[in-house]
Amino acid sequence: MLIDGLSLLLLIAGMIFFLAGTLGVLRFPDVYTRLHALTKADNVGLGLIVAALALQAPAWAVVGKLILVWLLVLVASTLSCHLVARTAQRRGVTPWQ
Amino acid sequence: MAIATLLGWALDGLLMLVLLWLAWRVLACKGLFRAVVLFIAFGLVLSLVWVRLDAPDVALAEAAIGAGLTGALLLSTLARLDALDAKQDEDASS
Amino acid sequence: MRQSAVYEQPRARVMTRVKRVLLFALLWWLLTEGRAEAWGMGAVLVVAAALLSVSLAPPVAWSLPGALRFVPYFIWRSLVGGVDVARRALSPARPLQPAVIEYPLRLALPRSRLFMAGVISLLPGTLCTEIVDDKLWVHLLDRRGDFQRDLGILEQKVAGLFRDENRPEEG
Amino acid sequence: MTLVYLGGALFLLLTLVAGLWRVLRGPTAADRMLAAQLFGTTAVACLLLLAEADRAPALRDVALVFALLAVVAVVTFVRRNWRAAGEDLDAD
Repeated sequence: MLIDGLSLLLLIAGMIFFLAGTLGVLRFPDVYTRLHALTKADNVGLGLIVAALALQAPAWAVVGKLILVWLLVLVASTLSCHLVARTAQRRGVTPWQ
Repeated sequence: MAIATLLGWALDGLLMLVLLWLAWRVLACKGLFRAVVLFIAFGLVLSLVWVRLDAPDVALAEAAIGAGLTGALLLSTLARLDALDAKQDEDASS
Repeated sequence: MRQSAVYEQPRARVMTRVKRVLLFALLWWLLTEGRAEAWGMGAVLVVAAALLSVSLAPPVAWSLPGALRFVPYFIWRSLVGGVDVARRALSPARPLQPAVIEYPLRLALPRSRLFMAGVISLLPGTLCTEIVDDKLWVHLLDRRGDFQRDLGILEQKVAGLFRDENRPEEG
Repeated sequence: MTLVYLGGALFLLLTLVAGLWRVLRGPTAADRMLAAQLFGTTAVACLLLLAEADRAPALRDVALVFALLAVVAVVTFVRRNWRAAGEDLDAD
């Protein structure tokens, strides 16, 4: 019961971060600030969802697999973030002031 | 249990609408690059549709081929096409 | 994996392979979610992948105490970063004061530099856009704040993690 | 808990749909590529939730493949398209 409550809390927190990430991507003024919102908020959101699911996981291997998925997304999105930012800079997209 | 069914229907209905809308946009939108990105999104949503149809194996194939590799191949093709266009323009002007 | 300098010695070579096999066995265990019947196939694949990986990705020097110091710092700071950016995205006023700064790198190894460039994007208010020679170009979400100091702390932790030769001075 | 997972998946799908607006609006090619990255992360979270809701562990494998391939398109974009892609799209 306690664990269910904690999972629920973590899930809701994760959803809020995903919402914030998407809102940031829609509202922020240029590609760099959007990357900030996307990378940071979504990774924290996914981390919280992974934590919530790990609490409910039937076996330790499943916990490990969830963490593995999170780590892969972490690596993939930091890499994408850096590459997209670099591309934008080299293409001469000036940062919004 | 009734709420779960309802939520399932909402999810499936939304997936279906988004899939159809994306398919239409991919075919109808102007810029080719935009179409490619929409196509990647289309592959992602289609993969989720396969998941909802209880076909995780097909979803896996769709994720790998549709969203991953085909997107990358289309981006490469687009780059080649643009380079070719630029070269032809040069040839024509000289 | 620590003794990359003495990698040629036969004992170190055996140890490298044993460690890789254990690592890939762990990965297989996670991928199959602990199913026992998968180990027949798994044993062959794990050994093959481990041996192949040694030539594809030679062992990298890292330090366990460095990792133990880095991981909690990283988790805490990325959480702070998420909360910070979420607050800005959700607030109606959308408070942003972006700026671009240059940060002179003291790290020597290419892998620790690249690692740092990636990690920067997950920490509060910073985003690495380009590595030019010995400088990082960092895009800031909000120019208020002592980012040179924050990045210095991060650099120190990264140096500790990868046992980078060119360690910055303490303090 | 199944209800929560399904509700969460629905919510994530809605944020994904909202993100499509960024693909359509651009304005630069980098903005569109960034939206593709957003879809990848959201889809992974969605799949993990559905894996619990449907009691289908195979979906975690799909999520893993998504996580692995999310970066392929972006790397292709950077290596091949960064000059060409913007020409037709930064304009409109």
